[in-house]
Amino acid sequence: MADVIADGHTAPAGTQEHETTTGLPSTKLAMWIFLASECLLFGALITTYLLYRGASRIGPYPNDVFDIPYTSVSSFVLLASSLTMVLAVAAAQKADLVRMRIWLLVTALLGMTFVAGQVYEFTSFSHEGLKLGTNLFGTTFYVLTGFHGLHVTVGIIMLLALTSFSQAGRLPDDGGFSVEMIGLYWHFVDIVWIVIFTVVYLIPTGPPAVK
Amino acid sequence: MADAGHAQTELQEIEDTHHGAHAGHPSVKEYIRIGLILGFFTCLEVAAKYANLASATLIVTLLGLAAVKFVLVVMYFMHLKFDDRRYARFFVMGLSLAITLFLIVLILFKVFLR
Amino acid sequence: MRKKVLWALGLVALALLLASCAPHASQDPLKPQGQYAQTVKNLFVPVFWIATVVFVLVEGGIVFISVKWRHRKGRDRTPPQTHGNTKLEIGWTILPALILAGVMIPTIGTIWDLAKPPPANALNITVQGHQWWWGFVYTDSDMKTSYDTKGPITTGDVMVIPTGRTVYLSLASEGGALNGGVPGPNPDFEVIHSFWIPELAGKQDVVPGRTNHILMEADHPGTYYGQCAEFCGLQHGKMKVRVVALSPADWDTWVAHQKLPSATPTDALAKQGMDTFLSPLSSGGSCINCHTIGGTTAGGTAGPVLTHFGDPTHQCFAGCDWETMNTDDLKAWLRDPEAVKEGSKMPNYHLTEDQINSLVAYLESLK
Amino acid sequence: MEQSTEMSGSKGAVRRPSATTGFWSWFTTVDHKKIGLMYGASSFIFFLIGGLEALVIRSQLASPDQHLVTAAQYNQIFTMHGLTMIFLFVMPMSAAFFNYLIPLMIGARDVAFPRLNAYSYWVFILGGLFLYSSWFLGGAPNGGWFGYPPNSTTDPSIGMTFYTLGLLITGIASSAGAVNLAVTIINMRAKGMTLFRMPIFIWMGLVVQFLLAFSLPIITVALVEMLFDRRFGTHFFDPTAGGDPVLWQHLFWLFGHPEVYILVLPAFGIFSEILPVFSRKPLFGYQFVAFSGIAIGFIGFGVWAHHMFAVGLGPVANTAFGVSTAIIAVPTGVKIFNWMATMARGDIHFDSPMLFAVGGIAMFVIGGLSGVTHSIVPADYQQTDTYYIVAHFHYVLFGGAIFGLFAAMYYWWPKVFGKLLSEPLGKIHFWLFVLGMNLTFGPMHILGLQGMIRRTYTYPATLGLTFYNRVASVGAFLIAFGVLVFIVNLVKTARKPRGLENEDPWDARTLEWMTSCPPPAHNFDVVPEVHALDEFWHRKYTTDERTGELVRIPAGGAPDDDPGHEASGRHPIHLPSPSFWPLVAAIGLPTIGYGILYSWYVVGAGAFFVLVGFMGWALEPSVAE
Ligand code: HEA
Ligand code: HEA
Ligand code: HEC
Ligand code: CUA
Ligand SMILES: [Cu+2]
Repeated sequence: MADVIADGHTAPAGTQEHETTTGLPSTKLAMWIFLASECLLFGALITTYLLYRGASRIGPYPNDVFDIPYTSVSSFVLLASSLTMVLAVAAAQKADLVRMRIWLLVTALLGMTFVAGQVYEFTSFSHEGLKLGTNLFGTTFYVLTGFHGLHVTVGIIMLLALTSFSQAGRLPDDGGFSVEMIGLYWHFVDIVWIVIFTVVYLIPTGPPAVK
Repeated sequence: MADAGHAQTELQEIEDTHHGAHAGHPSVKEYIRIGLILGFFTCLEVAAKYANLASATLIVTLLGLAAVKFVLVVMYFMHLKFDDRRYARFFVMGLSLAITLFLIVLILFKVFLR
Repeated sequence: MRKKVLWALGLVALALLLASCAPHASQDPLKPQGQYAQTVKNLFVPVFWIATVVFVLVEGGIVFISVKWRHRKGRDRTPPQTHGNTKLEIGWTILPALILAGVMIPTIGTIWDLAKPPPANALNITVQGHQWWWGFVYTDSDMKTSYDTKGPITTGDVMVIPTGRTVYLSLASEGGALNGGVPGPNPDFEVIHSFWIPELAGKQDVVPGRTNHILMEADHPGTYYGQCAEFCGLQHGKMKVRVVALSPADWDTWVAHQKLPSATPTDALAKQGMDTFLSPLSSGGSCINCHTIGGTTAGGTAGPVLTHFGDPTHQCFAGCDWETMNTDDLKAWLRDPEAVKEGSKMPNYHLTEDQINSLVAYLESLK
Repeated sequence: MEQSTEMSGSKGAVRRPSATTGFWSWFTTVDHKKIGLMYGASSFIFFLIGGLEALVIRSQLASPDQHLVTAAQYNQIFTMHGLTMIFLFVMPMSAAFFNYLIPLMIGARDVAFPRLNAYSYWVFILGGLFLYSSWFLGGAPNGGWFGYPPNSTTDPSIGMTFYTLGLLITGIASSAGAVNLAVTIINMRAKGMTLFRMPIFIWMGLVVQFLLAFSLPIITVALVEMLFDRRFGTHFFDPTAGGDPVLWQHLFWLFGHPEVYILVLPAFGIFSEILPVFSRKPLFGYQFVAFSGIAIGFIGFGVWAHHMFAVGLGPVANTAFGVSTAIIAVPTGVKIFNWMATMARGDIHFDSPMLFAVGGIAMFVIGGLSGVTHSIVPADYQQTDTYYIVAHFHYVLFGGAIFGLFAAMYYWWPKVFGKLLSEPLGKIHFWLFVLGMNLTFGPMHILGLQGMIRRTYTYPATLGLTFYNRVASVGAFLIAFGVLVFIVNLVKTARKPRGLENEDPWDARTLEWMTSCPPPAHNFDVVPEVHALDEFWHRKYTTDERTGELVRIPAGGAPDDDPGHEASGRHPIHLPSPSFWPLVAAIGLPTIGYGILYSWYVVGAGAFFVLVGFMGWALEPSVAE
């Protein structure tokens, strides 16, 4: 690209880690705005679930299929992954690359455990007769938790990519910033699960509405 | 439009390059402590589920616990407590908009009267 | 007894014939023919004029400013560099707010007026939206028929009401009432419609799974046109409806007649038509799968009720061309519903001309 | 970028594109100006297509009982007309101007994320083509632009599946663009460009990006739910299983109403730029105008159910939403009055941009006032779903948004292409538009009040609707004629040699005019430092202390034109380098779309494209060595 000789007191476009108007790195700002907008995405999905809580006309109903201890364990796993993620960030900030990679991998592994658990849960529900199209519960449950699972999966891919890029030495500033950004995303996915776990699994649905 | 002046100073703060940035991140120990608290609250949630509470009490307890967990993760793990306040402002804008709008929607469906 | 009814019906027919001489059919919300539509107009017209005044002032202002301060050749002027004037600006924030507050007060009043429960003597009718025709079920206890299971009086395409009496419409799209109150999924009317008789009341949507209500009243006997207003698929544009308002006396006669089962034809051709109607067709299927004719074995519910198809109030049918209901149109409909109303849910049975003639004779005998 | 040495080696199998000129460079460009141009050109073509669809509508309705098109075709045409005009014309055309102008007006070299910007464009255009491919693959969407279920979930043709997927794809484009442009405005301003020195166009840009960021996720969910209902047998909107179709309406209009301000606020920004320039006066009450824009954005989230007055939400909800809807007229009125005050006592030059701006305001007011009559809830029981509504939204959309966008084209054409559009043709175009739109959409008020429902493929002769329908159809062809005049203008101008006598043809006020026309790739040789609102103007003019008269500062005498001050360090400017990864990642999305329609293998292929695209992107430094 042409190098233009001129005043250069403004940062080159696109390299937002340099001086910005607000002093905030653009990527981080973008990430927070993105997460703010994700609130509305999951808000709409959760609203749909709440609206149709107890509105299924035929079973299986939540109480027929939920295995709360099992899902509690999954929730612990995801929560733990948030902790390991933040440890990765801390390591990255201390430029401790080895620890950082280890924690990133552990986070990804915990994430995979969670997703695997979800896949297992879905199959066992499906064996119990709850399919996507069975009733409103199946419809809203699978789409809400599936959307969340998709987010976790995307996060896992990013974590794995990040680890391997770091291994290959292809991350700027030792990757500290990228780790922090992906961390933000990962924690967000975790807090969404906190809400889902409570709203979907723990709060009782009561008997199906008699219609 | 009455508090335009106030809103302006609020907005003007977006200009400010030098405030509230990076006031020391929590230590690893602190992270682990938060992690343990989160785990503990999750145990509480599950326990509450099996504690035969009245439905309304249970719902309030569970929502309360979830909110605490939510805030802890956002504040500590996502650093909002230590980071620049402007990030928090954008996030809260989205979050509160989501909560308000969808509460209204649910109210319009009379979900809370069922 | 029967003779008397027929007599009265003849009179009604005459009256309707005269009424139909009116120059235009109209479905004009600004020509209200009943108190509820009038209420809305009374609200809209003043607001419209307020808007017009604002319009004239603002547009006039824009034109005036554009002309007065336009640049003219050879006159180089440096305009005053005013940056604003807080007092003025607060003024034109508050003024519109005041105007709007003034407008909203009667608006809110009217919203609540129209949401009031119906008067005790109101006539209850359940309106059913189907793709793409309307069904009406008279649900009051004194509106039961005298035949078969003594179900409620039911009509298709035309809703008959008495003048001077509030009608309380319940809008259903789930077909509960027709199936004896049991909500049964009926795929035929599972989409949203909107019931609208502009000259009698504003519209309300007919939403599956919900029941909305409309208060309606007609001051004078006559025919009032309407259309489905919410897009509901292919033939939304031709999902029309009409309301026939009868004077109280005519209304009583009409009700008495509707309670009776369909007339059994005496004419040979019509008898043959009845046979065709009630028995399976050579091409498979049968009219009775979809249509009900009271007092016969025809009890289908997927199409309009035909019990009193020949009744003079029933001037229009689903497939007819807007206004008329003549024998030729009816024949064209039976020959190929698709050709008349693309996508119509009534199949083409490739009837022979003989079958069509006899069916028409039969249908027209169903006074 | 220390790491770049290490990274830019021969990593990867494919060489990084480097050309910035020539045909193929358009596929890899990350230059916000080129991307803006591509947005502009693509969306203008969609405008012609959407307009042709409108002409078919008007031809069909020119007389009662016509059979030019069948009911089935008509339903596809009006749905695609609405979708095209809104999602494929006004939104991307606004994006075109935002892309091109935001960096120039705030004194930046590019947007915050240039490759994300390219990605947005490619996703948008591929999404648009995806939507249009439905015509050849079994039928276009036919359920209306707000696609109410259950009609649209049970419709047997494939069209509404294309609708959900197509809007999901273009929605991704807009979301990415929204985050990008918001961050650009917040973070990439030149030195001294405080928030309250930003041009109103930038303010409106900021508000629009937030409206997009917060409303698009909602329709995304709605569309996913509808897609699942149509394709995977779920029951979100299926009343037979207990689902409630009204949920769709809430989700759609929670997006849909902010959307209409997404469509019109760019035009408001444009008006606010053009009026001061051609009145030779500063914008009257800059702060009020900025804040009213923010207020419109906020209130705009609280009025959605005014599209649902006839759904039966009950008197409480109808009262609340009627009132909130009326309130929104207040900040809008503030803008109108401030614009009028800007012009008042000015020295108004009616060049084409100004004509379109003033005409647009005048037309918008009509639409706004009819909007207020919809907020009179009981009156709306009569009006809703009639041509009265069609009249309302064409006045605000055509009068507001379209006039604004055409004003912008006339105004910034010399900036972008270094040539002025023909003034006489511009004036003919303007008057054809004014005349045409009033003939077209004016009578629709009357038609609606006479009881003509919208979305009807024909109407009976007996209802007395023929005359005004015919007038409307004539008007539509006048508009078309105006569009043709504009196209002639484009062709004639394209033939002219490049070069302006004066690089500041309108005596403008804002930063984008402080660089050459067209601007160089790096936008500014010297990024100006900003000291005031209307910085450029203040560098050209000063007020005489004694008389209060404006005095032109002799060339070169601008207060800040001190080379030693601004152009201190002479460093090379690194511009972001071209990249084809955004295109690769973008191709994945319509591929996934087709896959959902036809085969899971194709979904896999699409996902692969997305993955490869983003991996390549992540590994590639934004500035090549
Ligand atoms: C650019 C897009 C745009 C804009 C800006 C607006 C602006 C407004 N709209 Fe409109 N609207 C649409 C696009 C837009 N609309 C579309 C596309 C639809 C139909 C969707 C569909 O069904 O397909 C629609 C439908 C629609 C409805 C639903 C109608 C129905 O279907 O039943 C309503 C109801 O309240 C409404 C109201 C308003 C109001 C109150 C405003 C206000 O913002 C207007 C404010 C402006 C003014 C009032 C003028 C200037 C003010 C003054 C000069 C001050 C003085 C004024 C007073 C004192 C009153 N609109
Ligand atoms: C920005 C938005 C926008 C714009 C600009 C327009 C522009 C126009 N609209 Fe549109 N319209 C909508 C948005 C818009 N519309 C929406 C959202 C709907 C609702 C859809 C729904 O119900 O779902 C609608 C619905 C709608 C209807 C109602 C249909 C119905 O309910 O049955 C009608 C009817 O007349 C109509 C007419 C027109 C006309 C005549 C124009 C004209 O102004 C068009 C002018 C443009 C041209 C005439 C193009 C010129 C082209 C040429 C000159 C050809 C040159 C060609 C080549 C060189 C290849 N529109
Ligand atoms: C599959 C169902 C079905 C069958 C079978 C059927 N119809 Fe219909 N019929 C309909 C429907 C649906 C309509 C309304 C069509 C519309 O308006 O779009 C209708 C309308 C009519 C009408 C107009 C009635 C009115 O009041 O609007 C007549 C008359 C009619 N059918 C006669 C017949 C005859 C005669 C037969 C047998 C040869 C028959 N139908 C068989 C479904 C059916
Ligand atoms: Cu039924 Cu439109
Ligand atoms: Cu709206």
